[in-house]
Amino acid sequence: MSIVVGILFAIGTYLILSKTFLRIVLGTSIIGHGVNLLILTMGGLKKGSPPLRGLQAFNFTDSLPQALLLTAIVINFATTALFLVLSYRAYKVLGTDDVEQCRGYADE
Amino acid sequence: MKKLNDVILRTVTKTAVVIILTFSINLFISGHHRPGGGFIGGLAFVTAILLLFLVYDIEMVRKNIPIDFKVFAGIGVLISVFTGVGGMIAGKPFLSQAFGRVALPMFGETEMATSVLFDVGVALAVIGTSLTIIMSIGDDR
Amino acid sequence: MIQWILFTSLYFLTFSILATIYRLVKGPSAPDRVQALDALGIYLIAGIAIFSVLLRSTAFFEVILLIGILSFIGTIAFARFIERGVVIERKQSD
Amino acid sequence: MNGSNLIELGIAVIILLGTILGFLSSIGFIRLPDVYNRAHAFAKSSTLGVLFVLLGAFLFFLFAEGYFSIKLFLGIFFVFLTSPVSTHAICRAAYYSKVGLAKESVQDDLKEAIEGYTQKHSNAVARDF
Amino acid sequence: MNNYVVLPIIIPLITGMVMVVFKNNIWLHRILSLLAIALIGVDAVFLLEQIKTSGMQTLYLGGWVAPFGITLVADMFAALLVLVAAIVVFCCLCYAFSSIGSERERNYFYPLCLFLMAGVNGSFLTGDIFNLFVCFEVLLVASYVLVSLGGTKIQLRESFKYILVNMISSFLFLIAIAYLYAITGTLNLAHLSVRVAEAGQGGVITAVAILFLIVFSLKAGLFLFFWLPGAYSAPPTAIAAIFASLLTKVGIYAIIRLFSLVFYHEPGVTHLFIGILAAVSMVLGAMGAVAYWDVKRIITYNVVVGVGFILAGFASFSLVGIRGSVYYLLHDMIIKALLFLLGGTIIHLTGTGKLRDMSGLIRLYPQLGWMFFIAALSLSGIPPFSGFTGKIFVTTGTFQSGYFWLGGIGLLTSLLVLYSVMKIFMSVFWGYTSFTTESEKGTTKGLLPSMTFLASLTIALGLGAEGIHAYVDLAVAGLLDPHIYIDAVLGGNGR
Repeated sequence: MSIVVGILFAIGTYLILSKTFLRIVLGTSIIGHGVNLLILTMGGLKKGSPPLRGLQAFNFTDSLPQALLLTAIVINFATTALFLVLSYRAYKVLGTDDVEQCRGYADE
Repeated sequence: MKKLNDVILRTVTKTAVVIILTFSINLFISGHHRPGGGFIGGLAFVTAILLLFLVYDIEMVRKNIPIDFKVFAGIGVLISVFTGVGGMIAGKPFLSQAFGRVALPMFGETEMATSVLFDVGVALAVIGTSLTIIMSIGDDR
Repeated sequence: MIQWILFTSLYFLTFSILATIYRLVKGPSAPDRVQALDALGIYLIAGIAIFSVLLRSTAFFEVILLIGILSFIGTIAFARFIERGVVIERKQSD
Repeated sequence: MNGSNLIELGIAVIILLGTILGFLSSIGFIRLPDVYNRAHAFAKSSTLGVLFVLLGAFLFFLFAEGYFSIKLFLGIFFVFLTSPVSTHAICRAAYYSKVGLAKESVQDDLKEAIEGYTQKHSNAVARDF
Repeated sequence: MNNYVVLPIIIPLITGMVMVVFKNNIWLHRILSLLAIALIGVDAVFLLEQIKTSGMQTLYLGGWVAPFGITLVADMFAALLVLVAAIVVFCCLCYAFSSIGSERERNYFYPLCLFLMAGVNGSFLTGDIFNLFVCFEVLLVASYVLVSLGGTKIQLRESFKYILVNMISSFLFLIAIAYLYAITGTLNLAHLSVRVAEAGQGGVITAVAILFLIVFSLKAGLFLFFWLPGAYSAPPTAIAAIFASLLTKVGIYAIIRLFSLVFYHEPGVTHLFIGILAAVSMVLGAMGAVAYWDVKRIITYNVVVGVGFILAGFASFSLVGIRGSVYYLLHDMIIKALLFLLGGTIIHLTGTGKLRDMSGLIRLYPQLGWMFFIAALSLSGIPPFSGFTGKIFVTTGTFQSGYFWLGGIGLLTSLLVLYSVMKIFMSVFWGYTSFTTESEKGTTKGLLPSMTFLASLTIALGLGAEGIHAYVDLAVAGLLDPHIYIDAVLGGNGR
């Protein structure tokens, strides 16, 4: 799992460092998935009995990271969607999807 | 331009949308004890409407579902927050849940919890926001 | 015996998925790749079904239906895009 | 070997059959020359294979566990319904975006149909389709 | 158990959503938003009194007790910040009524402000680190939309970078949370403090602490402030004022809270690091402020200087230094809003942001000019105004704990800040009056009252520093002694 997290981070970083808007948005999305996986991995496997009555398992996954994960996914979903809409509008208004051309200020 | 001839797609869509809607309601209801719930149910609902968007077009869907989805989202969040406030009015901490058993006429005795109401709010909010986003991307001027 | 058969079928499925991925990477045109993605979804459904038989658990049925729905919608959206250049039409011309 | 075991064995064989069908179609997926042929390979045998697998799972839970899963039934129905349709949509998209046919193809009915249509409505624009 | 704690979060949420539902009635929007902010202010005063009489107030959401459920904690520090934030947003909204334009008003400006407010209050009041993240995201999403609202070219360009930077810092935040959870197995701040104290702050925890520091300094504009000038000068005045006075302060609050409550065991490493970052950001911010000849730029770089100064006081980690930080934080929120509003008004009046293109405005607008003069003096800490108390405490604190260089840099930069703001004053208001009333681009009608209120507030805060002394001291005591916080949150079962 950790290796997959690393691969996701690498891909995401590569995409963020590229030039077009869409690739950057995709890169943030992929890094977001990597982070979610990292949280899940960090939760780990617990020993002992689960905090629910009537279950006899001895190894179980921690449920708190999953709750965190759900929240993180929702937030990630919202921000990515917003980012996508915004970059689309930026593309429409600025007429370019190249980050290099969005640099600096017109009046300086 | 002539209308595109996609009878097959349209015929299948009519059935598929019904299936997806059924499934989304199923997901939504099963959320109290099993995987599912407001968020996922709402998203499944959105996929159904998204399919309609894909196969037909925005104007047509808008004509048939004349709801402003932003209002939808607002009402959803209001419902969710007010279920939390309900606990406050009763003197308990914010977001306290209450549940009891209610005898419904057709389904027999059913467990009713205020968290279901909270879930309804979440589902409405999800449907509203996602459809607003989809529309605002698809709706380029 | 049953387990053995199921594992064999999982092997077959793995080969099919590998073939699909080959087509996904190689595919000379966009429709090829979309087709491969659709195929991937379908094979995934089959794999999950086999797993749920293996584990004797009914928990995965939602996943089957969900992947089916998502892959269908994704494919339709891609097909729309390839065919007309837009995914969602504002007003369908007639 | 008693009855229920026999049933389970039969179900396993059905699943195996399904995956073999899927495997064959995936070979076709690699080997066939162009999009339309590959779509044909995929849409027919692979859908059938998955249907076998899902049917096997459905029967398994019906007989071995005594559990009639409406969700799985819906899933089977949905896959059965949508898989050919999505293939159809892709093929249409491929044809209208002018992905070429393989060299070995001998017949192109749709082209004749389109030409016939445009000749009939000669004032219509060529982008009609 | 106190339901007042949650009110600052849900009041703006509810009113914002009501506004979304009734979206066409602008007057309803205005009245409702003012009402909501006023309610938050009243609620914050209530909280202040309750905390003063009976200690910290906590609320366990849904009745789940501390280490397991979601906890909201209102200590003195947080309540003070909530109060000041409410005041500032109130003034900015009053300013916005006559300046923001009906296009933006109709595009959900007021609901977005209220959501921002909900996020800010939530991150002040939350008692566990994950909800800190969630509230951060709420306020960030609102701010993304606010930055890009209106959709001019500059706004879209800057908001793209702003969102990218903030998303990446959010991911880093999540990564840090994941590591922290893996090490300690809890996310409640009080519980974290207990666990870290038990296990000792080893190298790994210090590394995680530095990761947190990087995240929050990205958000607060401490050292990693490269995104800040662009993002804060793009949106319209009222929005920029809200951003400058609230968003960076949330980051500062998070740094102070985490490093006083959880990671306080290794001040030699972490707090020295904060001190260095603060010094560097002060120097760089002052250089930027001196170098530019553009009103908005100068003011924006002053934000960076302010952030550095507050954290310099905190880095000293002494009673006096932290007291200075709290004073200066409260002052900074007000004065930055005031400065941004003033700068925006100048640009609105003259139609340009270049200092060299304008002069002699004081003859036409004497009130505006003298208000700017007051703000400039207050910003650099001249005695009768509110900046003075904070500055003197911070400097004494840094000298006391041996960071002479830090205090020296602080004094030096306040001189530079004075120069940079006086530069605006001299070139904009002084000199030959080139403008006539005909050639002006806009009016100050409806803009002045809110600025006057803020200006009088900074005078009042300066003269009446003794009056809020009791509150600030309680806040500082809570920051210096984590056990007060822990006892209040975990109650009897704190292990």
